[in-house]
Amino acid sequence: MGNSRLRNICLVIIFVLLACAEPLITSRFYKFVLALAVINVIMVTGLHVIFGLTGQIFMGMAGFWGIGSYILALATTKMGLGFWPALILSSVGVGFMGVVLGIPTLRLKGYYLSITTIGFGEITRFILMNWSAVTGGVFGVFNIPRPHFGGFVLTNDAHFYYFSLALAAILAVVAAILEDSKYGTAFKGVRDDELAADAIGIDSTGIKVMAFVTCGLFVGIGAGLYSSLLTYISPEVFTLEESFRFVTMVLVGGIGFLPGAIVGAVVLTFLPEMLRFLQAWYLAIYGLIVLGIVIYQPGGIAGALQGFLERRRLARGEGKQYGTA
Amino acid sequence: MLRLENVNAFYGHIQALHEVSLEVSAGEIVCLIGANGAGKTTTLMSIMGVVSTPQGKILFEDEDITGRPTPSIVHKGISCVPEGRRIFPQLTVMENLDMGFYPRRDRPAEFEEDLERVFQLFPVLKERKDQLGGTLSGGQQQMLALARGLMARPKLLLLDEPSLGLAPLLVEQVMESIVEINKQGTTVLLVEQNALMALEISHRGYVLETGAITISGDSQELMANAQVRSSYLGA
Amino acid sequence: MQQIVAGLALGSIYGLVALGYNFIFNAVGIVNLAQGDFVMLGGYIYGGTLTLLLGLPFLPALVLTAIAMAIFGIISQRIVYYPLRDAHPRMVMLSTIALGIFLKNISLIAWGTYPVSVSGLFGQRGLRIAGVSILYQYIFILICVIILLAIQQFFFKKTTVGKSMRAVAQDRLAAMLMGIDAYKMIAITFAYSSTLAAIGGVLLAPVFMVSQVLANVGLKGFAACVIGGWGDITGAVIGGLVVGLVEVFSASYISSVYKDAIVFAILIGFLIFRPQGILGRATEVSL
Amino acid sequence: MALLSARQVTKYFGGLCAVDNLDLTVNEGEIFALIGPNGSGKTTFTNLATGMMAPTSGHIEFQGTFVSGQRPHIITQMGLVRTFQNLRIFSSLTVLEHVTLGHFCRTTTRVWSNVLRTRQVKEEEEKVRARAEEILAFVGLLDRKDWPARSLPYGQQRLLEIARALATDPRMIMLDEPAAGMTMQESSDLIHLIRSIRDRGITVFLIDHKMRLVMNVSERIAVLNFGRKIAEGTPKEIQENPDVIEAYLGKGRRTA
Repeated sequence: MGNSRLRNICLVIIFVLLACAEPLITSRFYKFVLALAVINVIMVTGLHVIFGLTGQIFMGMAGFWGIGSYILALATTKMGLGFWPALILSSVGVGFMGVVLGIPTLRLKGYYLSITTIGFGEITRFILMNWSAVTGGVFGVFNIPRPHFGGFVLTNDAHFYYFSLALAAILAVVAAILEDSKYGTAFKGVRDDELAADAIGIDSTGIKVMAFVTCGLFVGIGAGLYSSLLTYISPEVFTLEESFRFVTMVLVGGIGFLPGAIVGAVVLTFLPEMLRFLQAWYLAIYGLIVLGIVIYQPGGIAGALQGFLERRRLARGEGKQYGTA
Repeated sequence: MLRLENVNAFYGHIQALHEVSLEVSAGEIVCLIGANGAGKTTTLMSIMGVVSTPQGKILFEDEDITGRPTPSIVHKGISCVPEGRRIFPQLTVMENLDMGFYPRRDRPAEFEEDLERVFQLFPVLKERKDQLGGTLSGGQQQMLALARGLMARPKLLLLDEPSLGLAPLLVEQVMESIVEINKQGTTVLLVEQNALMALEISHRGYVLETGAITISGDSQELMANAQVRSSYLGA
Repeated sequence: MQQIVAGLALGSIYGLVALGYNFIFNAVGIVNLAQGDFVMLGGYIYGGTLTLLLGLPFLPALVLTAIAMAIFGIISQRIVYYPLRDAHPRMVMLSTIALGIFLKNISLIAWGTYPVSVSGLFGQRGLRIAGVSILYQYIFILICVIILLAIQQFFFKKTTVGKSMRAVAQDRLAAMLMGIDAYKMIAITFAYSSTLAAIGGVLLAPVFMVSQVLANVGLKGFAACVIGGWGDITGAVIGGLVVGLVEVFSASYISSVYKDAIVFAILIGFLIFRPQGILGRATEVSL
Repeated sequence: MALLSARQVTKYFGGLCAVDNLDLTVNEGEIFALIGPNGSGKTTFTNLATGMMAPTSGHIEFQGTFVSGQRPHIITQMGLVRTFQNLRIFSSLTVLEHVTLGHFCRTTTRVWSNVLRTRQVKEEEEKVRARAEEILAFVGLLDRKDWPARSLPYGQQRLLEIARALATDPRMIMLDEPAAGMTMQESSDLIHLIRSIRDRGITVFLIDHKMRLVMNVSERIAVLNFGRKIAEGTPKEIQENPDVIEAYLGKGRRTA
């Protein structure tokens, strides 16, 4: 796609729609799901940097998410930190995990990297479950506070939603600026051909670590908000299936196109909830839908959009800009 | 023997071949020259049924083979030595030749006979018959690719850039063996970047430019053609 | 001694699963992340349906499971691989993940959440040598795997189909130009690797219980691939044995809670420090 | 003055000796060619010099500093850059982006200033862009700057790879078969391009099979066979050397 104007227009439309959506949803449950969706938007923006732009299939999102959630939960409930310092701590903490995970990328590529990140996610969950003294084990952590501005606490879910949406918008802008900068080009260069990037003096390992750290910083914020929204967390949420779900969000949106990933996040937060009436069948159907998207619309939403614009341009009689090769 | 009539080929929505028509008669060496990306490989792959050709007609011995699956085309008697040799690196020389024999696997009795024939043409392969294909040098791999193509005992052999990446000395050897193969009765359609070389050993030639045939004729004529000389022979 | 035999038996099954990965990887250059779910499915078909429900004896049940899984392999090839054959391998990898999610949940619907327990051919009987007892089931597993490997070796070295499967794995286009029906060979490859998974599931069913957890065997098989070296047949078997031994020994000497974590730690250690595996013959795996 | 010098460099792959005790010196400002049959170790030597592989023994110095065993991007930053025998184009980037990315390793602004879009960043972007356009004009691709690189014809992709390498401000460029797949016309143009690269003060190290190109453009040639150097000298000396004719050139003069 590589078209930053199209991206910006789409981003504006999406965030305006999300802002308008809240009052239109009447069910308390779906209001909650909407807030979850925006938190997933923040996290998927992070994944977009490492997966969409830098091309590293990162399957350890649940690990990042879990660590971020627990940092905020433990910092506020056990260390007595306020919400804001705790949120910064969770962002920086997960960013640091990006360095830890980035180190193996010194030597790993492709599947090896993916599998290492799966291992990272699973080990994280294992530690959260078994290190009871700190994490509370399978019982999790209770009474996590909501964000506050001075004395004003966001207990109201609607307030919380708009607060998260504002953060999501800011982070999307940061991601978009980063993508348009020289670092964005470097990310894509490493994605397309690592060896060629090395050969023109780009430290591809450094670039990958940077992408992991950026991803971590973003996910840390989303994860912190998640703890705070639920006010209670336990380790069994942060499973491999969830990691796959984040990867699928990017995929559904179209790899490398931020608005696509964001729409993917919203859709894939709602889809399982809306399929719940199918009871036992819902995850099986969810698997089938993902399979269908991969096979029949591999470009995801971005690919469909691009196809649409292309057809319209052709219909208007504007010839292809570039010759055949 | 082989006739292409107004063949168009597409990659996605990009048209790679425009109304390509050409003919190869039995016993000939015909060469197809042109720049990289002109559609030479696409032409061969269309004949082999690897690229789908929605338009046009490809006839082999007056039988329409357009859009047939690759294996059935091979069984009709066309063999292709693809660009970049593409021998099986983890199979031994013998196993590679065995794979070349695949279309005729129902006649195992003839295997030894054919093997003897290609070993005579390329004695170096006999010395190395138990070595893995990937451990051969570039020139030997090219010999193996040719030999493997011959094991199918094709009526028509398609060769895609057999000189690519070979040292000058080896290029000569390979070209000599192509002439030898032809003398033994195999018709050859040769695709080459190295136009001078190709025209020297072939009877007739076609020039392909951005997916369309622009010049065709006798190889001697082509070598004298001013446009061919300036664009492809560097004279 | 007891642990060694148990470890080797378990390990040889992991080796089978690892071979399943390797065949598909060699044939089409992708990692089938649903391989573990194939094992689970094999276990369910054998244990849940053929043995418990229909009461079939071992051998017919084994054969039927193998056939069912071979057909299933061909179908899943048609669904998750064939439409994506020209797409980036990462798309195929993701489609196999989706298939895995689907299988896990469909098995929940079909066979429920309670683990199915299957008594093996020999129950809990065992051989007593010098005061240690070795379950017959383990010995049986080892013999089965050895026979299977011998047949496989013959098949790939001597038969034309076997050789053409290897040719397709190494260079699909070239193989097609030899007149080999590459997609048929790929379908056979999927069928074979699913059959391996099925046999793994059948042999494991009496050792573990059959449940969704059985799919974790996929991760062990993957670890075996990495430890042995990707794409290498001998490596897969060696890797499987290593994983099996590590698992059994860490369960009995350290803690059974941590045995999977230890296998994972070793896997990551290999990924980082020796990604080419023990044998180190395989060249770099890249996407 | 020696810019690149290899001393007793040996590289084994398993039991196979790809480069055998090789001594080689490339002087500052010259056009130097390395030729030899396939598999004689030319590309392996390029890989060793640019850090893509480490030698089994021996070492390579660039500007008096050891480069063998260094990481590739460090070597490029030291001023030794290469192109690839099989094109390695970034499939999602435009022509201009390729060249600006080539200059990435010479830029100084940090991530946070890029996110905040400070004045320095904007100035730097402007400078990088101007520099990239100058290089594109130099190789003759300026009118294609907004094309996706993958839609360029093959020969132009080769030029783009050279442009991308030049954007790293190298002191020496190693061209691995730059004329492979080029038409006769394009390889004639390449002769001029290689000369003008040298005229920019960049030492050129060339590997190619096209003798017309090699003999025309290079000032000194070394010939490898089975990883060993069998001859070194001017193009004229090489063409007359019986060992080289025996191992590589052949007697006929049919190849262009």
